[in-house]
Amino acid sequence: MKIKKEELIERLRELSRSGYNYLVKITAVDYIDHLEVIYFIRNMQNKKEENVRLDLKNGESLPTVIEIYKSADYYERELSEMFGIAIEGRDVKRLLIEKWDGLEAPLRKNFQWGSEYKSG
Amino acid sequence: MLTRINVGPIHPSTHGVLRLVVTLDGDTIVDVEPHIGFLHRGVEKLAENRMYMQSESYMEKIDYVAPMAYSDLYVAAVEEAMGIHPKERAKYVRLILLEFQRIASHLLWLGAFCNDLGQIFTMFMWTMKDRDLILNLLQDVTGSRMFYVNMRLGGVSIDLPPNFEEHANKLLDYLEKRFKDYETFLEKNPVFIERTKDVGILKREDAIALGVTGPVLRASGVNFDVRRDYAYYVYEKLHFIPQVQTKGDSFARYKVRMREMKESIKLIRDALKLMPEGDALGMPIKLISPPVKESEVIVRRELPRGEGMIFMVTDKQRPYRLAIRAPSFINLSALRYIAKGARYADLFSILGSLDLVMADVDR
Amino acid sequence: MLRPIIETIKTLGEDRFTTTFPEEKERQPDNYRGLHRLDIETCISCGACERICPNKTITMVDANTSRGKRKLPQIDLERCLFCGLCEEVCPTRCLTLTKNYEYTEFDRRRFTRRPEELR
Amino acid sequence: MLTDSFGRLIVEVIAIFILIVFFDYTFGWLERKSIAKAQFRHGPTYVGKFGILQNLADIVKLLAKENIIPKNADKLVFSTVPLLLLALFIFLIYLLPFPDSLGIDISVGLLAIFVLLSFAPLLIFLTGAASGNKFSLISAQRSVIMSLAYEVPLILSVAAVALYAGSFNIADIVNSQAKIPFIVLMPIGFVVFFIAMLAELERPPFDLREADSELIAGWLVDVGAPYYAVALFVDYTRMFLGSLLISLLFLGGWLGPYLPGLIWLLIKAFVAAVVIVIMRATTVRMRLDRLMRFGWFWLLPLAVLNIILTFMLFVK
Repeated sequence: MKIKKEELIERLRELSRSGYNYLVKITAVDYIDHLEVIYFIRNMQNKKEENVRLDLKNGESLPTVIEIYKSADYYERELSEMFGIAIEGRDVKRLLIEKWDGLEAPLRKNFQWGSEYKSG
Repeated sequence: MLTRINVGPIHPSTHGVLRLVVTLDGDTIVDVEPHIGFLHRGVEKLAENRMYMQSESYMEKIDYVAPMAYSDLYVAAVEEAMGIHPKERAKYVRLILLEFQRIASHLLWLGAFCNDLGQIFTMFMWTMKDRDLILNLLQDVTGSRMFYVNMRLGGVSIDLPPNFEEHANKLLDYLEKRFKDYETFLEKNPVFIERTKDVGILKREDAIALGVTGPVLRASGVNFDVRRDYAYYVYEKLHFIPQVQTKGDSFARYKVRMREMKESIKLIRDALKLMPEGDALGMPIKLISPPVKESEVIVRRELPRGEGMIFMVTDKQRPYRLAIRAPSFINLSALRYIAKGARYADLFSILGSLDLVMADVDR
Repeated sequence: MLRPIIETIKTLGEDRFTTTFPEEKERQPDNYRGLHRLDIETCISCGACERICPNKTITMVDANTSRGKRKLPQIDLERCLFCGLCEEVCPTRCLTLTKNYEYTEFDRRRFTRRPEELR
Repeated sequence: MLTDSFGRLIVEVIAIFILIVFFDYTFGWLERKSIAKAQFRHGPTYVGKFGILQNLADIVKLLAKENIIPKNADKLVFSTVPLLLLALFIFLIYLLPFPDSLGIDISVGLLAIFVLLSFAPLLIFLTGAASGNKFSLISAQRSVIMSLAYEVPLILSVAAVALYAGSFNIADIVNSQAKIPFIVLMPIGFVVFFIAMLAELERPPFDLREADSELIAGWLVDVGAPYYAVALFVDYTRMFLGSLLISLLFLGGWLGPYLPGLIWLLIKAFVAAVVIVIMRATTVRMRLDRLMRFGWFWLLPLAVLNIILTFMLFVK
């Protein structure tokens, strides 16, 4: 389901109360003009899944959901490192690599890398 | 007084390159902070720059203990994107090979786990021998010992050799006998019981909240297995029972994996009986891949370490975005909560029982 | 405590499983993927192997053959993953992977194998 | 007269030292080979026949390396204590009686040995604490805490032996086993002594000081290669001492038919050592707090029970 950024916390809290208590993954897709953030959540009782999607403008920040899903910790850190999305409401440390040699957000489409690594 | 110890990145029981900053109060752990990223290779980005079938061998290197499981996950995602359904026999062939891969992976874990508990490589060498026999069998099928690259769209690259069934049954009989020996060797050892029972307890609610997967989740009493709940291939035709323990300690995690290996033996036996004759070969590799039908795919597979998921946004010849949910990654994030309050020596019992592959964590 | 010790003593009587490597070698199946072999005569210089290689292992270089100067694949073994895609994509089956898997060099540059060396 | 006894002393010192080196070397090879066999491996193969010279090659390699003393280490303590430890164990072996009146036969040998033996954890503590590494420090602490758990049962189980023999002289103890070795007479005492000895020898399941998977190498984590060679020598000498004590106190020492006494003693010592090696190949490591609990709740009552039984059954 597609929601707005402001509704995120509210909707996720609602869902987690109604049984969607397991966070499978948080990921994002870079569509160059905007980012889409997707929360995959699952109901552990009846094994139903729900995707919560929201669009982010470039440079916009994302509220943390760590109070609802404890497992969001690493995913949010990964998101902020890989896509350069700032996370509101918590202190986000670098997860994988302390410094990318001036290059930020490696999974963004504008990430520059040597042409010799491209193939095919 | 608190002491901070830096464990790793080069340490005998961090299984690769994991750095833990451990804060100790006497012998009790106050906090564990994992520092990861030493093995980061950016597989997701690499896949964005390669054609669909080129990335398969990269996917295998995500989890070098069970490579075939990952290549199957990736190829299944590509198949779904292109609307290709695997052939009937290919489903059986894949299932058999994947279950063999699962046994091999769990065997390596068992040996490494005993090492973490302080054994001098005895169990490790025993399980390595058994794993080697499985790898020899897989080598006969695929042509390589570790990185198989044998999944193709709609099937496998090489069909099972004619004498495969006989070899496999012989190997399974041998493995069944060995598992009994291992159970006596470990469970009759009071020191092993002492080191694993009531160590690193992860309760059911915490397990769900922390999002752990696979054997770790099942050891905490959550009856969830992708092989049953999102049945793929022919798992629903075979009598498959997910192994669940309720205690949630290191011993329960050991027990789940031990039982899973036995369950896999049963699965392979059933599959070998039911396997239809015919053709299991998939499409050969071409310079141009078939047209993509779906714009977004979500594929789940039960990898040996837990639930693996691929979310792929497709483009014409290559993925636009490939997101991999790595089971070790999320299991590692639970370490901090499990290890709190444990003894320093138990940190490695817990770490070992989570079955981490650092390449899988860092991707 | 006694049962595990008996298990250990039982294994003392069993055969060794490891091999003393340089003297005895592992058996390999026919479809083993080892070092590359190029049949220069049948190669049609199509460059499919270069394009399919996920790791830029293969580059087409000029080589002198009996039929004059042609573009033939050169292999950088430092980058090779032995995935076997080049073998599968080769239209004339001239680039194959052999059973030989031993390659050690004292000089890194020697890992780049010219087409003439791929035998 | 004086020169005569002095000359004999020199010969004895050299003979026993050769014995120590012989045992250490053969045992080192035997341990590697037998553990390899238990793990489907070959073990050392290339240097010498069946790899018998592999250990020599290793020693040469270790001694040829640079000796590094870490910056944070207390240099004096760090560089002398391992040697002191070696000297202690060699000296302890000199205190043991050997057949054919080799070795020093003092009347309170048993007491002297166990008093001096309890210095070893302290010396290990000193090395560990002096190296300025946190892993070593933890190991050093463990060393002292561990000794609380096993020293008391160890001495109590030995006390039962002394009680039965009516002497602290080890030669007398051996001679009083002429009919039946003590392992048959007091099996409980033997089990307690064997387990406590495993802890003393730093052998699994009690190798907490050198815990490989937790503390990397414990108190040896920062020592340079030559000192590591010394530590290995200490380890095997300690092993020799332990297996000698087991065979002298419980297996009847040098008493045995047909073969000369020294050969019997060595055979028994090797048997005890191989049993310890099989234990090593089998079990996983114990935890410190569990070891304390085990020592005080199981070993100590058993040792006391053993003394009471010995007193009731045998001592007139």
